[in-house]
Amino acid sequence: MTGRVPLFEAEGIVMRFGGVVALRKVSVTQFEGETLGMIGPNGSGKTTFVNVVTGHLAPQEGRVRVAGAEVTGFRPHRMAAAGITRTYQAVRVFRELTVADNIATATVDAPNRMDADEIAATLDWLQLGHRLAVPAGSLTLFEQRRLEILMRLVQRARLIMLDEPVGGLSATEVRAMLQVLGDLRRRTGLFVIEHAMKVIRELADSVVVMLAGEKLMQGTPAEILADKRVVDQYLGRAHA
Amino acid sequence: ADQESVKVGFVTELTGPWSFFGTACVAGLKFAEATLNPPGKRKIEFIQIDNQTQPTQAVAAARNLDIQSKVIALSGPTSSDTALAIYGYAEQNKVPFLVPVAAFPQLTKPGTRYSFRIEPNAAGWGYAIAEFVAKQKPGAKIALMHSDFALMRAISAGLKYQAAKKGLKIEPEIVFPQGSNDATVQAAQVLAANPDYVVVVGAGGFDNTITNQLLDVGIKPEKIIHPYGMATQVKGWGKRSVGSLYGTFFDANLDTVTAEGRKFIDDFKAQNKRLPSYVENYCYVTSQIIREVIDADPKAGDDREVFRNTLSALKSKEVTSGIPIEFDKNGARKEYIYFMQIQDVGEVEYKSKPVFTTNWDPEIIPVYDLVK
Amino acid sequence: MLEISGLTIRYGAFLAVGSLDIVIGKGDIVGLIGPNGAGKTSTVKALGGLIKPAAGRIAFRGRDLAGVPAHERITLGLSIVPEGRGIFARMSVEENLLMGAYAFDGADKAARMRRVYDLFPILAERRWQAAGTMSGGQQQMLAVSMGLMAEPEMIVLDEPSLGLAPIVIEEIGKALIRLREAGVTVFLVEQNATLTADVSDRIYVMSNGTVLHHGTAEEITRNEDMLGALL
Amino acid sequence: MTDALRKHGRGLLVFAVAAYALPLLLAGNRYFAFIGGIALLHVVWTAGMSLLYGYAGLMPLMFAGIAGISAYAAVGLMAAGFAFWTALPVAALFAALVGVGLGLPALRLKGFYFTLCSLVIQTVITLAFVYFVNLTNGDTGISQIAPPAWFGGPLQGVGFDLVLATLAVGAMVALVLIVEAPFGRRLVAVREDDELAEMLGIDVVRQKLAAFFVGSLFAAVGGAFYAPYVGFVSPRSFDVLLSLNIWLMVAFGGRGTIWGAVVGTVLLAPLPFLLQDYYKVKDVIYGLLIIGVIVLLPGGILGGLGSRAAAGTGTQSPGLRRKEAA
Amino acid sequence: MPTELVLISTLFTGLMLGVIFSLVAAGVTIIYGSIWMPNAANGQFFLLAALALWSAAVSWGLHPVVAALLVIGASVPASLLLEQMLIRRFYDVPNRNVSYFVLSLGITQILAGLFSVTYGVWSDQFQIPPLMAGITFLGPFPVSNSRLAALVTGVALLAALFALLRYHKYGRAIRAVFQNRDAASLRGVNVRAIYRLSFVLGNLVVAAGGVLYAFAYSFDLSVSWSMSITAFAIMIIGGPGSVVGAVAVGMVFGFTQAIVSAFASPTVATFSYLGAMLLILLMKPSGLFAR
Ligand SMILES: Nc1ncnc2c1ncn2[C@@H]1O[C@H](COP(=O)(O)OP(=O)(O)OP(=O)(O)O)[C@@H](O)[C@H]1O
Ligand SMILES: Nc1ncnc2c1ncn2[C@@H]1O[C@H](COP(=O)(O)OP(=O)(O)OP(=O)(O)O)[C@@H](O)[C@H]1O
Ligand SMILES: CC(C)C[C@H](N)C(=O)O
Ligand SMILES: [Mg+2]
Ligand SMILES: [Mg+2]
Repeated sequence: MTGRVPLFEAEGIVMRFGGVVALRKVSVTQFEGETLGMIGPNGSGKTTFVNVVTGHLAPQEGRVRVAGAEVTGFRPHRMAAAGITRTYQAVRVFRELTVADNIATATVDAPNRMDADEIAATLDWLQLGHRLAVPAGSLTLFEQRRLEILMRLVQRARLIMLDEPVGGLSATEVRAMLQVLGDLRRRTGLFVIEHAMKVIRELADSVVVMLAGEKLMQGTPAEILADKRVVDQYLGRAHA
Repeated sequence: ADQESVKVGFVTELTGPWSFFGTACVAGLKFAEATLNPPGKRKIEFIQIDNQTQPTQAVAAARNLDIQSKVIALSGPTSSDTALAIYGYAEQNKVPFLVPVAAFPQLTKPGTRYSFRIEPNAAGWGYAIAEFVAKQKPGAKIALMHSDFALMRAISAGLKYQAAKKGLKIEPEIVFPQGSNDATVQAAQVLAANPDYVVVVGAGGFDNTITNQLLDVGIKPEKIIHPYGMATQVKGWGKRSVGSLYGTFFDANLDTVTAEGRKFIDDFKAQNKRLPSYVENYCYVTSQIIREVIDADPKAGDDREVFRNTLSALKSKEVTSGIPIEFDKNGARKEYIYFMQIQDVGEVEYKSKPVFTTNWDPEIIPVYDLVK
Repeated sequence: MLEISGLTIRYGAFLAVGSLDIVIGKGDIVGLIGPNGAGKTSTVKALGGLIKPAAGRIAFRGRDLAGVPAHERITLGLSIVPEGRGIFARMSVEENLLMGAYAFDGADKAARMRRVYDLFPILAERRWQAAGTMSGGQQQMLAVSMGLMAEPEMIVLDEPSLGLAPIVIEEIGKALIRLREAGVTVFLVEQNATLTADVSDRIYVMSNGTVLHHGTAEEITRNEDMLGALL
Repeated sequence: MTDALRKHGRGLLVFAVAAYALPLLLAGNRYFAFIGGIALLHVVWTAGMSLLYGYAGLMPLMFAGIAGISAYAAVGLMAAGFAFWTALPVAALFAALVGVGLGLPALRLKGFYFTLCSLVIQTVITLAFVYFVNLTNGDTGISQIAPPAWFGGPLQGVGFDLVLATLAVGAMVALVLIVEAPFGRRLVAVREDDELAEMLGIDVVRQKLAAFFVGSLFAAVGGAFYAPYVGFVSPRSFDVLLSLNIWLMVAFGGRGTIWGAVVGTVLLAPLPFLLQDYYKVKDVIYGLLIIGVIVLLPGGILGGLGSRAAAGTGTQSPGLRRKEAA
Repeated sequence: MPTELVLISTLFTGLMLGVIFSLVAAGVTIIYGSIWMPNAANGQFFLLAALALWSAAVSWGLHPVVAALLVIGASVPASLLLEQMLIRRFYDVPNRNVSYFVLSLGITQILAGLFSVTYGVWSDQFQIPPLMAGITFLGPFPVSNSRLAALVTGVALLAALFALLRYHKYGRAIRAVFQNRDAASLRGVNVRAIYRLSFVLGNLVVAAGGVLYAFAYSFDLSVSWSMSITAFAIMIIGGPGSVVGAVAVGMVFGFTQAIVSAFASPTVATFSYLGAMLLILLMKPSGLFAR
C-alpha cells in the first residue's frame, strides 16, 4: 500500500440540525490518485458531508484530517488554502463579474496558483478562452460548470468535490462533461456526488453509498450497482 | 444720504430643531424695523441667514456675512450651540457679535472681547431659582428634572451651587437624554420623593410631557417651577398648570413694561395671535442697541473696532421694559429674572403675576468655572 | 387543452423562442425535451405569464391567455412548477404546500395535503422544516407537490427530475401516469429523455427556440439520430 | 501599482489639477474658499465610503460618528499640548479602531441589515458625544479650535485649503491603489458572493474588517482635519445626517465608479451652503434632487452611464494582460 | 405606597411605550417585509400623522376622535398616491432596497423641510386636547383616561394586525412574495396588489402609532428621527419582516426603557437597549424572529 496518501480523512462525522440528524458517524477516506463517488437518496447527507469536509459546516462530532493535520471546523478559506475545494449543487460563479475577473479572483488568495501560460492552456482545454470578457452570469450552464472547475484548477486544488456536476445538463453536454471530468481526474483528486449513474460508473474508482445519514457501504461501481439494498432503496427497478 | 447703509449679519435658526426660536426672534426683530430707520439717520440693514440650527452652517454663514457682505457685526442666534460656533469665529476674526438669545455662560467667558450678550446666563437662572425657593421655604427639598442639553446643564449647575449655599436639598435629579419622550415613571419617582418644589426643564415638547406627567400623578402646580417660560410654553402647560411658576426676563403681564413695550406687545399679538416673550423682546431690543451704537459714533458703522468699543461702553435701557443694558468687560450684562405665577391660560393670552424678582452680577457665582 | 401557436420570445435583441407551435389535448402527457438553452424554460415562463411573449398566441381551454396576469392563471386550472424549484425557502414545508393552494379558498386543503404526503412521505415527516434547509432533492419534491396542491386541470413541470435520485424519478413517472388517469393534463418539460419517453404520449423536441421533431414517444425513440443526440 | 496609476492616471491628474486650482481660484473670497475646503474634506470621506460601499458592498452609516471620534480625540490631544501633526495620526488610528470595534456586531450582518445597524450605532455615538460631557463638552461643543502649526505660523486661509486639496488628492490616490490591488479584487468578490469567495480561499471576515478599518481611517482623517478647519465641533457636527449625506454623495454620483463619488460630492457638499438664502425651500430642493436622480438615473449620475464598468475592477486579470504583452 | 406607585407606573409606561414602538415597527417591518423598502421616512410619516391630528383637533377644532379617524383614514389615499407616483416605479428594480432607502431619505428631507418652515414656525411643542376627560387609578397610580384610551386602542390595533397576518392568507402571501416573487405569482398571488396593500397597511399602522402617540404625549418635531431609528432597531432585532418580532421586541424596548430609567437613569436606558441590540446581533445576526 505504498503511495496511498490520503487526501482527506473524515472520521465519525456527526452532523445534526435540530432534530434532523444529517450525518451519523460517517467515516470516509479518500486517497490521492483515486476518484471517489458518492451516491444516495435525496436527503441522505451527501451535500452535508461535502459541507463538513470543506469547512462550510462544523460537525458536532468526529474529525477531518488533511495531510495528517486535523482541520475539523476550519473555515472554507483555510480548507481552500489546504487544497480542498468544492463546487455547488446549484452552480455558483460571480455572475456580475467577467470570466477573466472570476479567474483572477480565484487566484488572488491561492498560494500555489498557476502562472499565466498555464491558465491560458487550461482556458483552451475547457474552451472558455473566447468568453473572457463576458459576465459569467450570461454563460450557458455548461460553461458556468466548466468555469467553476477552472476556478479550482487555477488554484491547483488537490481535491475538487463536485456536487452533482451534470445536474441540469443536456445529454450531449453530459457526454462532454464526462470527457472533461475524465481528463480532470488525471490532474487532480475528484470526489463526485451524482444521481446520474453513468457518471459514477465512468469516473469513480470507489463509491460511497449514503443512506439516511449513514454510510451504507463502499465499493467499486460494479459492486454497489449490484447490491440489492442500493437497487431497492436508490436506483429502482429500471436500473436493476 | 450718500452714505451706504450699515449691514448687520443676522444668523439665526430658521430651519432645524430650533427654528421656532429663530423665527420668533425674527418676528420680534421685524417690529423694530418701523422705528429702526428714521429719516435722516444712516440706514441699518439686517441680512438674515438661516443656520439650520447647525454649528457648521452657522460658522459658514458667519463667514459668508463677514466676507461676502462685509457686515459690521454679527447677531441672531437663539440657541447656545450655534451661538458658540459663531462666537469662535467672531473672536478669531474680530467681528463684533451681539447675541440676542443664548444663555450658555461661556459666551462671555473671561477674555471675551467681541461677543456681547443680552440674555442673562443660564447658571444665573439656576442661582435665582435657589434664591427664590430659599425665600419661600428655607431648607426646602427640590426635585430636578431636565433634558441633557448644554443650557439645562448650565441651569442645574447654578441651581446646585446656590442650593448648597442656601441649605436646600436637591433630590432626586433626573437627567433625560436628548430625544426622550416619556416621563411617567420619573413623575412617580418624584411624587414618591415628596419634594417641596419640582424644577422642570425639558427640551421642546418634552417639557409639556414632563409637566403633564407630574400633574397626572397628582403633583400640585404650585410646586412646579420652570426656569423659563415663553408664551407657547405657557399655553402648552395649559389650564391645568394654573398656579405653577416660571422665570422670565420679559412678560406681557409685568407692570414695568413701558409704553413702547406695550405697543410692541399689542402689535405682536395682533399679528401672531399670541403674546411675545423674552425671545422676541431681546431680538427687538437688539436692533435698538445697534441703532444706538451707530448714533453714538458715526464711525461705528464703518469700523468694527469702533463698533466694538462703542457697544462696550454703551449705557442704555431696554426700550420695552426700561431695564438697564450695560456690558461688563466680558460682554455680559448685569442680570435679572422675574418669577411669575400663572393665573389663567387663555386662547391667545395668559395671565400671570410676578412673585419674585432678583438681579445679580454675572460673577456673583463662579459661572465660568461651573460650566465649561 | 393548451394551444401554443407562433410563440416568439425575445430577451432584448436575443431570440430565445421563435414561432413555436405546440398542441396538447385534454388528459395527455406531453413531453418537451431539448438541450440547454433550447428555450424550454422561456416557454414555460410565457405559459405562467412571468414574461410577455413578443408574438404568438397561447390559448388554455380555448381562452387566450394574453391579457391574463400570472396570478390568475392558476385559477383557470393551469398550475406551473417552475425550474429552480420555486419554493419559499423560509417557510415550513406545510406552509409551502398551503401556498400551493393559495388561490383556492374553499378547497379542502387537508385532504389535498394528505394526497401529496402519500406521494412523498418524507414531506410529511418534515412538515415543520424550513423548506430552504431541505436537501436539493427534497426541495424538488416539495416543488412538485406545491404544483399538485392546486389540483389543476393541467400541470406544467419544468425539469422536475433535476437532482432527484433515480428511484424518485421513477416515482414521479408513476405519479404522472396516475395524474393522467385522474384526468389531469401534464406538460413535462425535461432534459431527462428516459423519463419523458417513459411517460409521455407525445413528445416535442426543441432546439434553438423551435420544434425540431414531434411525434409519439415511440416515433421519437425509434428515430436513431434523435436518440443518439438525446440519450 | 503602476498599472493602477496608469489606468486612472488621467482621472487623478484632472482631479489633482482641479483640487489645487479650487483654493487658488477662490482665494479672493474666503467664503467660497471655505465651501471649497469643506467639499474637499467631503471628498476624503466619500473616498472611504466609495471603498466600502462601491467595492466591498458595505453601506455603513456611521462615518460621521467615526469622524467625530477622531475630531474629538484630535482636539483633546491638542488641548493636552500635542501638536496637531502628532495628534492627527493618533486620533485617526484610535477612531478607526473604535469604529471597527463598534462595527464588529454590524459586520456580521448581511447586506442591508448591516446598514440599518450601523445607523443605530451612529445614533449611539451621537448620544455618547452628548453624554460624556467631560470628554466632549456635551452639546455645547468645543469652539475656537486652534489651527495647526505650519512652518512656525498657524495654518490658515489658502494654505489650509491647499493642505485639504493635498489630502483629497491623497485620498483618491489611495483609493485607486487599494481598489486596483488584490485587496480590491477580494472586496469585490466578497461583495458579489461572500460564501463563494470564502470557498476560493478569501478570508471574508478579515477582508471585511480590513476594509472597514481602511474606510474608517478615511473618515477619521477627514474628521481630524475638520476640527481645526471649521474651528468648532459639537455632536451636531457629526450627526446621522452627515453620515447619510456622505453615503448619498456616493450613491448619487454612481456606486462603484471611482469618479462618480467625486462628482456626487462636488455637486452635493456645497449645496446646503449655496442654498443658504433659500432656506424655505432648501430641504425640499435637496429632497427632490435626490428623488429625481434615483428615479431618472437609478445607478447614480456616472453609474447610470456606465453601469457595467461599475461591477468589475477591470476586464482582464493581471496575469492575462502580462501574457498579451509578451 | 411609593414603591408600588413606581412599580405600577413602570409597568404602565413599558406597556404604553411598547405599544407605540410596536405599532411603528410593525408598520415599518410590513413594508420592508413585502416591498423591501427600508422606509427612513417612517418617523416623518409618524410625525405627519401627529401634526395633522394637531391641526385637525387644535386649528380646525374638530373633536379629537373625529380628527383621529380623519387622519388615519387620510393615510390611505396619501399612501396610494405615493405608491402610484413613486413606489411602484421600483418594484422591478434589482437591489431596490437601496433605491428605496435613497427615495425615503429624499422624502424625509422634503417633509422635514416642510415641517420646519410650517409647524416649526408655529410652535415648538404640540399638544392635543384630551380624548376624554378624567383620571383612572391603577392602584395608587393615576392615569389620564386619554392615555388609557390610547393604550387600549393601540393594543386592539396590534391584536387586529396580528390576527390579520396570522389568520388571513394575506399574511402568508406577504411573506411568500418577499421570499420568491415569481413563485408567489405562479401560486396565484397578485404580487402588485400585495405590494400596494402592504404599503398602505404599513403606513396606516405607522399613522395610527403617530396619532396615539400624540394623544399620550406632547411632542415636537424632533420625535421623527428618534422614532425612525428606534423602529429600525426593533425591526433588525425582531427579524426584518416579522410582525411578531416587531411587537415582541417593541414591547421589550418599551419595558427596558421604563425599567432601566426607573432604576438607573433614562440615559442608561437609551444606551442599554441599543447596547442590547448590538449584543443580540452579535449572537444572532439574523434577528430573533427571522423568517
Ligand atoms: N441547515 C439545515 N437545517 C435543517 N436540516 C438540514 C439542513 N441542511 C440539511 N438538512 C437536512 O439534512 C439532510 C441531508 O441533506 P443533504 O443536503 O446533505 O442531502 P443530499 O444527500 O445532498 O440530498 P440531495 O441528493 O437531495 O441533494 C436532509 O434531510 C436535509 O433536510
Ligand atoms: N432573462 C434572460 N435574459 C437574456 N437571455 C435569457 C434570459 N433567460 C434565458 N435567456 C436565454 O434564452 C435562451 C433560452 O433559455 P431557456 O432558459 O428558455 O432554455 P432551456 O431550454 O430552459 O434551457 P435549460 O435546459 O438549461 O433549462 C438561452 O440561450 C438563455 O441564455
Ligand atoms: C430660548 C432659550 C430657552 C434658548 C436658550 N437661550 C439657549 O441658550 O439655548
Ligand atoms: Mg445534495
Ligand atoms: Mg430550463
